[in-house]
Amino acid sequence: MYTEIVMDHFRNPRNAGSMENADGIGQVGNPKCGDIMKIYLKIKDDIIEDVKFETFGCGSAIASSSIATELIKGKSIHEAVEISNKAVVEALGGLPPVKVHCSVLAEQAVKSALYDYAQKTNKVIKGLENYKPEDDEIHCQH
Amino acid sequence: MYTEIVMDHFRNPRNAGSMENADGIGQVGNPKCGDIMKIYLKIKDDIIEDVKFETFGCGSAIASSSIATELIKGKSIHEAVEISNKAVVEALGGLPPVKVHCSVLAEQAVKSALYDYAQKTNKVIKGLENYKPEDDEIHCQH
Amino acid sequence: MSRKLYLDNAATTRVKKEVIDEMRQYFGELYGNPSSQLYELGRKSKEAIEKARKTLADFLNAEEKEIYFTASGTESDNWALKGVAFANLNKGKNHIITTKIEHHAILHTCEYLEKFGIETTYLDVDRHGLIDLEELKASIRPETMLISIMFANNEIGTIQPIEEIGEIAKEHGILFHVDAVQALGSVRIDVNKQHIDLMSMSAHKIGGPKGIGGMYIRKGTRIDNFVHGGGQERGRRAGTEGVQNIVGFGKAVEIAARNFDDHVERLTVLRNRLIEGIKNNIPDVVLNGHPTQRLPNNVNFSYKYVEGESILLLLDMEGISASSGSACTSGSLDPSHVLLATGLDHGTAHGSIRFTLSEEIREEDIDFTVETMKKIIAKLRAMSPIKNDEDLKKN
Amino acid sequence: MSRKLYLDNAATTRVKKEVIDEMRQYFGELYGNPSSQLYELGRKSKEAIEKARKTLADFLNAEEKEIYFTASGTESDNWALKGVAFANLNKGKNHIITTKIEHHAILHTCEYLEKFGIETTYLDVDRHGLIDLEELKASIRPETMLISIMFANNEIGTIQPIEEIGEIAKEHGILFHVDAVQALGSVRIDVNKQHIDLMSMSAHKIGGPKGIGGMYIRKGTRIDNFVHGGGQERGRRAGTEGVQNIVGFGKAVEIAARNFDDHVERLTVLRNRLIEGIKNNIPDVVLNGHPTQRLPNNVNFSYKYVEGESILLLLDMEGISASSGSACTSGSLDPSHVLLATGLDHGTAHGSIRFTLSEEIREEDIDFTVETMKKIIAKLRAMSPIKNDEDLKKN
Ligand SMILES: Cc1ncc(COP(=O)(O)O)c(C=O)c1O
Ligand SMILES: Cc1ncc(COP(=O)(O)O)c(C=O)c1O
Repeated sequence: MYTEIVMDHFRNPRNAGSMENADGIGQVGNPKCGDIMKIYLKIKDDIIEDVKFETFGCGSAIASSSIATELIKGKSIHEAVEISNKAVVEALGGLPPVKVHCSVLAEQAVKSALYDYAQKTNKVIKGLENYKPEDDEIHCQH
Repeated sequence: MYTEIVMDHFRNPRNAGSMENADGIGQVGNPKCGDIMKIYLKIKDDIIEDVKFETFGCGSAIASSSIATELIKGKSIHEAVEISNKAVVEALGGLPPVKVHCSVLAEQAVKSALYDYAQKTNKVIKGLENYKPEDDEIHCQH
Repeated sequence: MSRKLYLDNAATTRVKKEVIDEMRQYFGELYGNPSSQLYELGRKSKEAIEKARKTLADFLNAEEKEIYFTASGTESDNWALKGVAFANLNKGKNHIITTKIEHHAILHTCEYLEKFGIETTYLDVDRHGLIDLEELKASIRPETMLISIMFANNEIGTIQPIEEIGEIAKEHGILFHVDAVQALGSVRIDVNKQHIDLMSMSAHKIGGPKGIGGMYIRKGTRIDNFVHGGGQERGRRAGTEGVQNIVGFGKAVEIAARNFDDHVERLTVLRNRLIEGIKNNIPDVVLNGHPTQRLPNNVNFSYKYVEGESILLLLDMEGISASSGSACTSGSLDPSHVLLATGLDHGTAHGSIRFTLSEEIREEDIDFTVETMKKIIAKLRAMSPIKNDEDLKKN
Repeated sequence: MSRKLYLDNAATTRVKKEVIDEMRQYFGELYGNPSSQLYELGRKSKEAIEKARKTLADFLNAEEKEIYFTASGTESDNWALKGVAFANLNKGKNHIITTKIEHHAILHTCEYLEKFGIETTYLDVDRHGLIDLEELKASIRPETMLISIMFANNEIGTIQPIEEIGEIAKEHGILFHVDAVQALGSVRIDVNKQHIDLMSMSAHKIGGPKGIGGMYIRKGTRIDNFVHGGGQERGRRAGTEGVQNIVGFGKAVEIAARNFDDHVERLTVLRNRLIEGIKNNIPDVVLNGHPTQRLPNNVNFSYKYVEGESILLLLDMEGISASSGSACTSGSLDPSHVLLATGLDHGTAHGSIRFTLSEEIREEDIDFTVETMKKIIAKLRAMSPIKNDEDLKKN
């Protein structure tokens, strides 16, 4: 059902946990849908120095969060905002169709954290000008 | 499906064949229904000295004919007319429900042959006064 | 009566050894529910089903997602008719066209559908069991939603011109269902070339296990589900899958595909030998079905002046298993509706025997069968009150 | 991860060795079609079916002619609902009463029947999954033709007061159908004492093969056939019988009948040990289903702040197979309709795991399961953004 990469990230999630004094925090999803992702960013000179995630969700939700943190760690915020859910799916070697929404959630969790950082620091991140956190809530596909 | 007695009479039918110069001949059934029985009687002093049958029909039709000829052979015509389909079924050790009509046919074939004898000889056989061969045709149960 | 000769392979077939071997582990170690995708045991079962599905799809030139597993050819027939009828309920489409010689799974379903306002036209067949394409065309109405015609008949083996029928259905935008239960493995089936939209199959007729059927549904076909419930078969046919049976079905089809040409050739030779043998050795017989457009394993004769059940019983004593009429109705007193539809009189129809061969049969078995039949028919005719065709036609 | 622990016996069970042994010859030598009564091979198959039928009848205190074989519990459920509904079509009876926690075989069939003008009332259940008999009585209408209530629930194991429900149905002259797929072999069933008119069963839940179901129909019950065709099952359910599967079903029931008391006692002890173990070792858990009126092998807990699929995947890595929600809907993203009906919030429902035990399980397996769950839940909770019930209730 899941690729080896998904299972590896699920078994040994990278960057799991919370972070004190994060520069940006984003949370998307809700318990009703069965998926919540929270991303913590530590940013210095527009570079993501550290990242943590907490996820309530299925195996692919955890794996998507884990790989997303790896994809953005060390990148600039401008690079990070470009990470799409497709990139997450590719990096995982694919996701079953019913689980693709997990990768969307991961993309949005990152954007949400970057948005939080932009708000707090009054920065403009290209690609986030029109971002509204509420829009991001994907509706439960039930 | 069939009892051992039925199978025995089917395998080795008694009194099968036709008869020249029979004193009474009866035929009942029709090809449409898949059953025809023809009984030939040789009668002397009201005693059935010899009997033959010809049957087109299933295993139980042949067995019913065979056992019916045994039941009446050597009997007087007054005894023979009393042979009911129940007697045939009993003598066979039973018949499957869908095959009971074969025993009815056997009873009627005997009656029909006796009637033919009575007609030819102007005799009255008690139990056959109101017998009309046509009535006897049991309708196909299809 | 040393060797047993099973000549009733249209009723059912011996499960092939390879099939049993393949099924075995799905009884034993691999017993997972294919719906349980989150552990290996469940996934293994699912994989096994999908492998079988692919085997069937490849054999029929279909796509995998067009193949569904059911519990029998009968269920597939029910699904096709009821599914299409109910999908069209109250939509002005309430007419089905079928034939007088279909299996009861079709005929009794059509009868049942009358209570839902569905009307059925039953096409006649000629002496050989073939429908008339002109009659088919003439019976099409604006309300016609479905044409359901069997590929090959189970009693007399006649093979219909399926591709031509499919073209007519397609031209008129009418769905075309084919009962291919007897044809599978013996006739080339290509659902695209033959314009088939729905097709019924059954494993136990081709060396597979009993109680498992197949259904082809062309993608995009509007058809209601027949069995509702869980999400099995992509949500189209509910009920925990008989995994081991599906595996067996797949294997049986794999073998059929592998041996197709050989099988047809070998059986055709045997069949013709039996037909010739009976014709040349027993007087007053009538071959039922088409002389050439017939299943490679089907031999059906009427033996005048005698009745079928007696023949079967005597055959059984000689170790030969055969059938009079269709298996499903043996035990019934009615003469076969198929034989009557070909124009046989009742009396003659009552004296019909079907032999259906398998690859286990050898030439000497055929000759033994002919010899045995010769004796049996002579014995029964000697005690029959019917001596000629005039007697036969009475009533 | 040496030993594999299969704790998903409500999804399906390992086929018992005795069952496989009994089935074997019906694949091999005894492959006759039970409809072929005129030769021995056919009669042997028929006898085997009738033997199985008697075993089921005896176990349920029913008569043999009240037992029918189908392809699955799902087919039996479909037959019961559609058969009764269609038998009453246009007769002023168009109402069914069932519950919110039935299997999808019932719920989706009721939904489908809407297009035929059938209305269904879905009874609520309480926190423990029990229906309210007063609500049942209040929902009866003059048009009510059928009450369909499951004996025991497949997810949470709750056992309904079937006898009382049967009495209510009887008093009102309404047919009573019971889905006993999960109850068979674990709860005493007496169709007369419990006033059951129709009942669904499935072999693969009790150590029998997959793809074979059973149906009890009280004699005299007005119900349409569901699968039309040949004369099998006394003309009530068409399709060549899966003889080998029926034989296996019969054997599984024979074993269940023989071991009944032992089985229930042994499993109840194990079940309680697992329930206590989880309660005492893992914080923030909720037992789903009834504390005592529950299947002897069912343990269902919600583990707050974590999600079920992740738990299952981690369990699988430790060699433990279990289920979140019902097998049929795993793979779906919806939380279980059963858990929601008992009043759980969505978030908590998402974190539910069902363990269903078998006789293969030993006490140390239970303890291993508790230990494993303790570690898994701790690991997942450590990376969960939900920390308390307030978080859980958002949205
Ligand atoms: C309560 C209940 N009813 C019906 C079914 C369906 O039975 P089957 O798996 O034989 O289709 C199941 C099993 O999934 C069940 O648990
Ligand atoms: C032409 C035809 N259709 C349908 C069926 C029914 O298939 P099954 O035996 O799988 O129910 C049969 C076999 O009896 C058949 O010969």
